Amino acid sequence: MAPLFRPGTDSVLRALIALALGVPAVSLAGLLLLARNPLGRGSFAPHEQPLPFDHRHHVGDEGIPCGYCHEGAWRSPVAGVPPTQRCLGCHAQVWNESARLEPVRASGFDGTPLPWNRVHALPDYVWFSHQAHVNKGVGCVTCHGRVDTMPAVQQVAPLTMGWCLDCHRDPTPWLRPVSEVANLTWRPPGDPRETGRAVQAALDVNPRTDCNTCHF
Amino acid sequence: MSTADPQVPAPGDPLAEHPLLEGRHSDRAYSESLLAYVHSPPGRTWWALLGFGLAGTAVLTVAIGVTLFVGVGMWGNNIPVAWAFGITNFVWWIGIGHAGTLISAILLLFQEKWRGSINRFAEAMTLFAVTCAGLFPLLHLGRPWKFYWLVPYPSSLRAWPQFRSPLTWDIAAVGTYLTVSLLFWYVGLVPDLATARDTARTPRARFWYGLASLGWRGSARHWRQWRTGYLLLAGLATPLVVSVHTIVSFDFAVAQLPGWHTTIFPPYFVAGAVFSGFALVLTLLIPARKALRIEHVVTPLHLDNMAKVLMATGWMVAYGYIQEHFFAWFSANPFEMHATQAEFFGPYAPLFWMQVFCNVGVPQLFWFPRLRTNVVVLWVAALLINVGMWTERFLIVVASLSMDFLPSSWAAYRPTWVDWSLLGGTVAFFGTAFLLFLKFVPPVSMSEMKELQREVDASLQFRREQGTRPGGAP
Amino acid sequence: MPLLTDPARTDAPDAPATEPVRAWRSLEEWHAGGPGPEAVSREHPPGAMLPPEGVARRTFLQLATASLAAAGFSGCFRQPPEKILPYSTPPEGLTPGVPLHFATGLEWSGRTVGLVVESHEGRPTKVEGNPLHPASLGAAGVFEQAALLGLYDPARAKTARLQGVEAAWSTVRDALRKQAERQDGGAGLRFLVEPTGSPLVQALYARIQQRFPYARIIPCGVALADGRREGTRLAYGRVLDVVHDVGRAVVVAVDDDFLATTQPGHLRAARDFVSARKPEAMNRLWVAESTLTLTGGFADERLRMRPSQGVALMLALAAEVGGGISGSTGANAPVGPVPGPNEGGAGARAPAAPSRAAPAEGGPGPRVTETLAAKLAQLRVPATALTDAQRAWVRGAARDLLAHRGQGRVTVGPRQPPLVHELAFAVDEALGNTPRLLEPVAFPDEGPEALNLLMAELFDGRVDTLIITAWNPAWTMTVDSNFTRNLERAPFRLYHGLHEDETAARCPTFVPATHPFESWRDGRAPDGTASVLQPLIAPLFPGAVSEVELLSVFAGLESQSPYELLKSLWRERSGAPLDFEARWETWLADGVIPGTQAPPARAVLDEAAVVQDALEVAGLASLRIVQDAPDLRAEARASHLSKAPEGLELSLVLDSRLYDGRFAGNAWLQELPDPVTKLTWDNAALLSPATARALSLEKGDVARLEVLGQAVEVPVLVLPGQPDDTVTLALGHGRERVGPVGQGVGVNAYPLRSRYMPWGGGLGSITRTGRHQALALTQEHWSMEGRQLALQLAQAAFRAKPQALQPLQEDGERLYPPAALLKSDRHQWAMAIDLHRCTGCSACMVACQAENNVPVVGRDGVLKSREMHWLRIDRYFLGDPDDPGFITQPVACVHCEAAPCEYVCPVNATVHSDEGLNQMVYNRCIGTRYCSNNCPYKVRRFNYLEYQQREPLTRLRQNPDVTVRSRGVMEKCTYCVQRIERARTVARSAHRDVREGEVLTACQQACPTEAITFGDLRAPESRVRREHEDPRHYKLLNTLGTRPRTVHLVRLKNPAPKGGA
Amino acid sequence: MNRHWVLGEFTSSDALVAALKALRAKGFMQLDAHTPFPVEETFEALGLKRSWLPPLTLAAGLGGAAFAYVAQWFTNAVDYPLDVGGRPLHSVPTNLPITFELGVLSAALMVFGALMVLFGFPHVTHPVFDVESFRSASVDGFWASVAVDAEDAPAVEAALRELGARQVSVVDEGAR
Repeated sequence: MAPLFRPGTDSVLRALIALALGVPAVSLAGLLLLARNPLGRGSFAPHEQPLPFDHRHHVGDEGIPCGYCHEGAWRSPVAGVPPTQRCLGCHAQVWNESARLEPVRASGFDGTPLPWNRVHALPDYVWFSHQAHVNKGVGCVTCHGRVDTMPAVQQVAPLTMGWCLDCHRDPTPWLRPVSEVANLTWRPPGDPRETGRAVQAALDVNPRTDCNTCHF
Repeated sequence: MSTADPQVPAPGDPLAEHPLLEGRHSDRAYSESLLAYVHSPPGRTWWALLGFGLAGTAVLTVAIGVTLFVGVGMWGNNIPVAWAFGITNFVWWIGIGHAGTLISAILLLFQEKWRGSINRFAEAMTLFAVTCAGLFPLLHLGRPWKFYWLVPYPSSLRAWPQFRSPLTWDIAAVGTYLTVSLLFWYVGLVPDLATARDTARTPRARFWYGLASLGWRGSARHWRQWRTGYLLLAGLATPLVVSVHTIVSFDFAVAQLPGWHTTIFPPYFVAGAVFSGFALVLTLLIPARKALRIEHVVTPLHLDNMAKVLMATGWMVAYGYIQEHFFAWFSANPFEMHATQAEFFGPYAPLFWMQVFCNVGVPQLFWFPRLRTNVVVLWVAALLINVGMWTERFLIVVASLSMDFLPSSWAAYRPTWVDWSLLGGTVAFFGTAFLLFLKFVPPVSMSEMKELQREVDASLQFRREQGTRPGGAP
Repeated sequence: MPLLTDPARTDAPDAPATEPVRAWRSLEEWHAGGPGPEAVSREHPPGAMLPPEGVARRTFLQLATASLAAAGFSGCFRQPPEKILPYSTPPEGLTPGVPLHFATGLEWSGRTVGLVVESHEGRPTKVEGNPLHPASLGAAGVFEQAALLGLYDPARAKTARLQGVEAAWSTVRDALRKQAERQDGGAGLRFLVEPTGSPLVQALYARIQQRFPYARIIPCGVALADGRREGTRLAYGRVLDVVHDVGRAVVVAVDDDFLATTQPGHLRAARDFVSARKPEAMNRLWVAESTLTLTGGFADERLRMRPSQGVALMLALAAEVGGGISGSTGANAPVGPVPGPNEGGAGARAPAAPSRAAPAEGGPGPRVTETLAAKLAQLRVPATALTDAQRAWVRGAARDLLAHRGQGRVTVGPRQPPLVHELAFAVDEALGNTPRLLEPVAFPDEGPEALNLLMAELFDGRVDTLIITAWNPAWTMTVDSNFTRNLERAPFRLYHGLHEDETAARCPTFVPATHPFESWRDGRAPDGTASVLQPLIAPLFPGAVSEVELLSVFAGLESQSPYELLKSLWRERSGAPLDFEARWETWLADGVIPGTQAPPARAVLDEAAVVQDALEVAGLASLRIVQDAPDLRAEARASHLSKAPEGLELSLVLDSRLYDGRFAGNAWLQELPDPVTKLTWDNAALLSPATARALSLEKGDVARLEVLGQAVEVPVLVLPGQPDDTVTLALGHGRERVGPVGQGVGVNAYPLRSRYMPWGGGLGSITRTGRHQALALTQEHWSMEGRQLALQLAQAAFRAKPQALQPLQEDGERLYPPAALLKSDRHQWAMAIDLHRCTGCSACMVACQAENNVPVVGRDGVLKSREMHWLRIDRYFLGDPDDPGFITQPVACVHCEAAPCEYVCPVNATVHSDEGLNQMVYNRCIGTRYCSNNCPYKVRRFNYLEYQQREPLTRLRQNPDVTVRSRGVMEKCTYCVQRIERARTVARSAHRDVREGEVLTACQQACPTEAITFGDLRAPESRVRREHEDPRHYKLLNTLGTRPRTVHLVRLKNPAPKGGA
Repeated sequence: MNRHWVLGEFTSSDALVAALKALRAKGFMQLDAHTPFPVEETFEALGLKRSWLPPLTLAAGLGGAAFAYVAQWFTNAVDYPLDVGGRPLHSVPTNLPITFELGVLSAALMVFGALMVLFGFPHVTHPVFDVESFRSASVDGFWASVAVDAEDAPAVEAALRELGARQVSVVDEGAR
């Protein structure tokens, strides 16, 4: 008589069972990993901007300090993007003919804002204050990376809640004297923790990990 | 094999008036009679019922869609009554599930022979009921697509669930309950699927039952492991079934709301669960045994026993009611006392008295043996009890919430069409699943029937020898 | 610092001030379809405009079909691409992300309340009181705060019309210029305006009158039917303003709800009154009122009276007081009519002949007192006019007034006829409680009679040009004035309004008005103090024109911008000092122009007239109430027009939320529960339980009210404390052209209003229609069920046994280790709510709504009891259901230290902070709603549906510091944690700690009576700590062991000693 | 040399048991029985040893429970301690329900998994299914099977026949 099942059916069945168990497990693991790496986070991806503004040139070569354009960081929750007039402050004299700067001049004259693309975007339910961090010895470079080496700015930090918590739970390795906050190349002399502790004591830095610190 | 006529009972036979099995049947007879429905094409009524079921299920899907896409605001819930139909249905369905596990697991441990004829029904019921129940906790969330936050997984938020909350316990309890019930049911089913395979009339049937039975060949080695495993599962399911409704009751008992905050809840909920479960088993079994022509294995004895269980658990529930309200008064806590008073005379009083009638009054019928085996009475009573138990849960959830501590925030609750559709829809879905079960799965465990027959034969044999021995029983 | 200048023009004088205009270019361009929504949605801290999870949610909707879980994951990794739009030229003094505060103000019914408005990158987001302004003292009422929503109302009128065809403002202006070039001296030119205190507008009127001697400027508005105004004329010979100084030892209010939001200056009145009501030394409030009001709830001795009984009551009071004064002079020999047998105290204490007066200390010279008192003492009230209870109340009040000569005040509501006011002044004068009278602040100061004249002129076609700047006269005019029909007879009629409302529909020429926050103006507080009202933002709709601009065309001053006009006006007013610019800046910054209070009016009571009038009325066989009559001589004429109400009596009132209907399009106010009835979105005919029983009407039954052939059908609400046989109905509802929000909500009561009965009178009939309508009440249950929730004690009782509250103050036993919170070195935030100071005015509710982006749920939402107010005001009735007292109790999250909501949340979405805050983390919440179930205070609110409005315009208003909650998320009071964190950031960046008073919660800030206190419980000096230790404090539901951080302080009452004097 | 199964069907369990005993006596070791329902006697007849399931299950149960408890303690008390309603960070009672449930769950999964492994399931292609008449094994046939090398098959057949098998057939594993 004809056998009930062709030989090899067992192997097929077992393979199917293995898949049924394996696929969900693997895909879940995949998602967890994705959430943790730049691919999912969209960091390390240079952002196109309406005009080719190059931090390498302005910060690196010209040595313009962060605070010159992003002064808000010291006295406001938002660091802010400089108003067009500030660009024109220099570019009225230098490169005032350049075609690349046409949008800037246009904006300067008819008062329309330049539509920059946001690079570091936190969700709207997160309250982040530059003021609070900058004045407590957290350097720009700590979160924004070596902007002076970036042709187009890209996000280097994951900006995940876990990442925030790491520092809020133990800030010492990341602290620096307020004077060095805007210094992109500053390195702590010796053990970063030592410096950190000193700064922490001096500035009375004690970050909180309560939800309301960032969410309300 | 004994050839004597078992219809002539030996004196002192406990199975005398209602035999466990009616008539003496050969093993093959059992296989054929119990598989007859599975192997023959379904009748008109089956299709008609299935039609109804599917229609209802369609309504269910619509209601679910609305809930998910427009929002849980499509339900009637409000503040203060933030839980209503959703949780009521959840508790009700979960409770119903309990009968299955109780019958199959606990009665197995107690070596109650009569379980064999009904445990498969009951377990199937458990599965479908728990599935329906599982729907509601998900749907009632404000943001169901975030349900996975209830599970501890290493997220980039570094945030974890909060394990002091009974809701996290629920997830574990219901999940476990569903899984274990499924395994228990399937393990018990495999040998019978093999029988179905081997008696199948079409190659297609043979193929699918072949797959489902995983290659069961009745080997003694397997039987031995199978039996141990089955017992182990029963052993696990028994405390599980108690724990599940206990935990469900914690949802309420842990909160400090008057009408929720009471220690009687765990036992009272478990009893209530079994109560409603048996009621539903009866509701389904009574028509099913006729339709499937399996009265020879599901005998008046089974009905009689179940009626007794109903009465017993009914009394436990009654005790729960008394306790609840007695302590409300005894505590002299103004809030508790007001809650009780509101239940007796408040806006929901009619429901309360109806519940008392269904859950405490109706079971008293079963003091009379005649009524215990009268299928009509039994069936109607079971229906009433189902309704009564749903009402009980509704009152616990809604009535308590609608009047709590600050009178300023008291408000009534009105269900919307979505609420009703979800309730009706799950019932329809349950019915559909049950119809499919009847059609495709051996409704009664054949291997157990055969085993049981063998034991019955043996005991009769033994008794007859005693009876014939001189100086034996007069 | 330099502030906004005229938004419409960039050629305004001082250059830096023009910046905000440019700043707002982006928005205007956005209106023109330029790059906009981003411009407003970014450029400030995150958490502003997009809903939290908004993205995740939409992604979810797309992917849900595929799989829920997948959708859950997606959306949370990447943020959607966003734009940053920096200023082209930064406005001076503005740092993006740091809000600015501008002093301005708001005027209605001729009085101005000084305000401070918070502005984020040029968007006004929150209205607060101006501590320097006498009418505000830092508080802001519901109308002032909700006006902000009106600014961003998408239903606002956008374009002008000229004779029915859409036209630019410039076109209309040219047409008006032609009008202005008329040579007839303005014979046919009429202005229908609202009385205003604005010196600038008044100057423009004067200028117009100069140019057109025959033109007339006629006042219009519901509030004109003001008995007090006429009263002053009768009593003092000319119209005067009366300042509500109720901060007295004894206050007798006759039908005067001086705490009501509808009364100009109520903020100051509330503060004055409550300040004079210290728990240790309390004043006493006597209220006789024709419906249950906030003032009545506050009363120590409350009396129900029908509106028409005001006269009788006041006559009796006058007689009593008069008798008391002259009686105390030890005279004998009663003169005048002998009191009837069944006349109560009025006759009991016989009046004395004029004789030497006992010099009442603090009072005026003996002459007035003595003779006046004697004359008053002769007054008589027919026995039938008052019940025994009412007579008793009168005797008591009189006794109290006499006992506190010079420290009392008798005040009467504007809805009472002039005579009552007249008598009240007399009584006050007699007692030496000199009323505070000012030369009128508002202009025009004519009464409604001017309108009657205008109607006649219109009818005869003598008006060719009618310029309407008053709010919606077609809606507010009495039916019998036939305004709408007469209006048609004016060939050129222009309406200048904020909306295309009922009047605009009847005016072919229409000019959209700017919102007060969009235009330059000035105004005067009730006490005359002037302030400059500066705009916060350029007109959102470029077509809008300010009243000043419009009038300046007729004044021939259109060459100057309102800003210039205003500045030059004040330059000359201030005598053009050298340092004017500096002063100007200070005035703008302070919001007050010092030294501009109106001087007290030199006015002498015309005793003879008063007594004459009084005797005339008292002499009449039966009392007839004549309202809105220029003088009593008109009574005879009036009397047969309005029959003396026997049987049911109708009483029309201004709505506590919609005023005369101008706020009907304001969702905040529509959903704000009436402080007394807790009714939202609707108006209802209020009946006393007895009357309702008699008419067999129940809550929600629709009844048909008929007066003089006019009828309205309105649902009934049974209100304990309502006088019997009196039907109270609020005006302002049922608007027909008001935009989506208020369209057809409620019932229009204006048809029942007539010239001679502006506030009602005899009610023709009330019949049941058999229909039923559900009423959107936020509080269905009115009794405390004997629970100790909102506590009120008699002062004496409390004094006798202050420790009586002990059991309500201690925390229950606890199995868990004691929370170490209070021992920690962190701030420990806490709140105290003093029921003794809470009037229930609901300003805190609106403040909370504005500050925290709290959505409205609409009428259906309230009917499903899903309202979202974080802060609610519970209202319980005490005592006899027919004549109860009531108490208001603000309840928000009390931030329990052992919070029941927290341990039931499965996802840690609500947990405790180290500073004692019960934190609600929206973005973590999955919406199980278990927390709400377990919250004994039921203060948690759930977003059952997507309640947040997402139109760009409404988004502009939202507070960028507070997350906008999406569907499916729980929310509740956060103690304004965003303000705490702002303050902390500033303080910590300056390397110091947050100081006492640096953090004010929105509700605390808005409260006119400072009933709400917030601060650090650990700071030894903090006020909140003092209140937490006050013997009057108690913890709501403390037996549950929740350890609330918000405590309530019991309200004390000071009832008059029972029995003899 | 591939192995053969000699299958013999008996009409009753008693007959089967007897046959098995006999066969064992004859020294056939690789015996098995196939019955429609568990027949205790066959177990002894085949001399089956105690099952390993119970200890396995116990271990799994305890393991699951332990994991559950540790997970709760770690997440709520160690990794992100939060003040939740002033309750203790680590409280035993609140952790018990989940501990218990996960214990049961893992035990149950272990039982099922172990059964599948012990049975070698799914195994739908077992040679015995080639015998058409073997279908009765799940209905009312009581079968004995002897696994032997090819050359011994005839002997076994004979043995079964004389023990009263209703029918006997031989399956060759390598047949397919």
